[in-house]
Amino acid sequence: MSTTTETKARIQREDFSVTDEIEAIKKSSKNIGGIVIFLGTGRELNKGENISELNFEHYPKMAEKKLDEICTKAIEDYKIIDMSIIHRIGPIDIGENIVLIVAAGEHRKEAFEACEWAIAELKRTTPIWKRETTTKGEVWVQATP
Amino acid sequence: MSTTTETKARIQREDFSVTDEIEAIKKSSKNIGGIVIFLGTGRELNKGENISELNFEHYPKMAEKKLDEICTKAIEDYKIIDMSIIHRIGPIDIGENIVLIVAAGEHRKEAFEACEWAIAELKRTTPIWKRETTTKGEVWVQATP
Amino acid sequence: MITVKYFAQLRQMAGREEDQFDLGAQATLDQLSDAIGLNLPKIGELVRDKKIMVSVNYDVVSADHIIKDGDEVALLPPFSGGA
Amino acid sequence: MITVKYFAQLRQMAGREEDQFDLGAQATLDQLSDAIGLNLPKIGELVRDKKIMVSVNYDVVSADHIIKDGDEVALLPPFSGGA
Repeated sequence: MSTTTETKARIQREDFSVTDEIEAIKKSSKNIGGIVIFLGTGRELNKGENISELNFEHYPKMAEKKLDEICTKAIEDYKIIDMSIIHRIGPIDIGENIVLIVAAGEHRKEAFEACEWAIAELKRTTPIWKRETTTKGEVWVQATP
Repeated sequence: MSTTTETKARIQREDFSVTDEIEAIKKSSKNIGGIVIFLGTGRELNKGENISELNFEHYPKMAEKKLDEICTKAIEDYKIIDMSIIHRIGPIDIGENIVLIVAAGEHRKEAFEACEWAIAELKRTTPIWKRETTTKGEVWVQATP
Repeated sequence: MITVKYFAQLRQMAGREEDQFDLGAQATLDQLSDAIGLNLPKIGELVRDKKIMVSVNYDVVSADHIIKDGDEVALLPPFSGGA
Repeated sequence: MITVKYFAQLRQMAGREEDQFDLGAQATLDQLSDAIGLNLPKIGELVRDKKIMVSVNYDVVSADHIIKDGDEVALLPPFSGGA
């Protein structure tokens, strides 16, 4: 679990502050004009089933490596100034924060594109798994696009 | 200047807390799964000119009305759960927050679309004007897409 | 009375925030731009030539809009909000 | 030795987090799936039939990848992170 300020991507059990993450990324440049943020939160319903709790697990080292790669590639490919990603693991209640992606660009267009690409890429490449507790018991969730 | 909890759109001089605005919108539904946020901040450079300060003014009542209309239309047209918008006026330093749009949906796709549409619509329809102070003096900024 | 509000560059050009005009029960935008032009010829011209947007009671209107007594008109330079 | 890690559903199926196998200096993925299948036939089958992704040293590999002594292999069910 890496929490140094140098690392742009983190996996952690505890909640995060969106404001703190924005202020941290603002420090990387005075030329940031548009910041686009994706925040994924725990929904109460999935395919009609009532969810009481979510639980995430990850493959240590590989998950952090993939998130770091997403940040690096987003900055290169979309010409944004900076990106940071946090994904929580462990038990998560309904309404709580799960994942945060912050894309900071000079202008908004590239920040929107980079942020939307990053969350799709995270779902595709990052070894993190979700277990939902519903009235029917615990189920491992199949990937959703 | 409206700051009641009922109003989804606000124009205000003081800064805002992104975290507080997210928590406020989360209260509208337990079925929010994807929140997309646009945060516009003051850049140091514009077309090669060094900016020392920004200053925004608005047309009271009409600006609030247009922001409210954007929230209502975003919810209807993009099938998102909720949207809130805050725009600051008065003097704003480099790096400070200017505008915040929070789009909350069941899933991320509609939240991205609604958020990107809303900031473009704000620029197109909302009577707010920016004055930049550069080394050459004060200039009213022409609209940028 | 019709209230006309000036914003941003136009407020600076006008040197004031608003004017009031008595144009009877109804008036066209051309009649209003003529009235504005008496004291502020450059702004009158901008309105007449459709170089700036005009709102009536907080909505942007088209050139053929009829203004009524008591309306609030605003002359709106190009917007530049949103960062 | 090759370390094989099981995650999520596969960890539950295996009843443990990892196994170790001695397959010499090099081995194919088919050889590894055979070795896994001796004790965990269902998981061995999933790997052989390419039903799940396999990573070697933290990168996903294709079916023709050659595993080396000391590698860390992981069997990865479909990901479901990202909310």
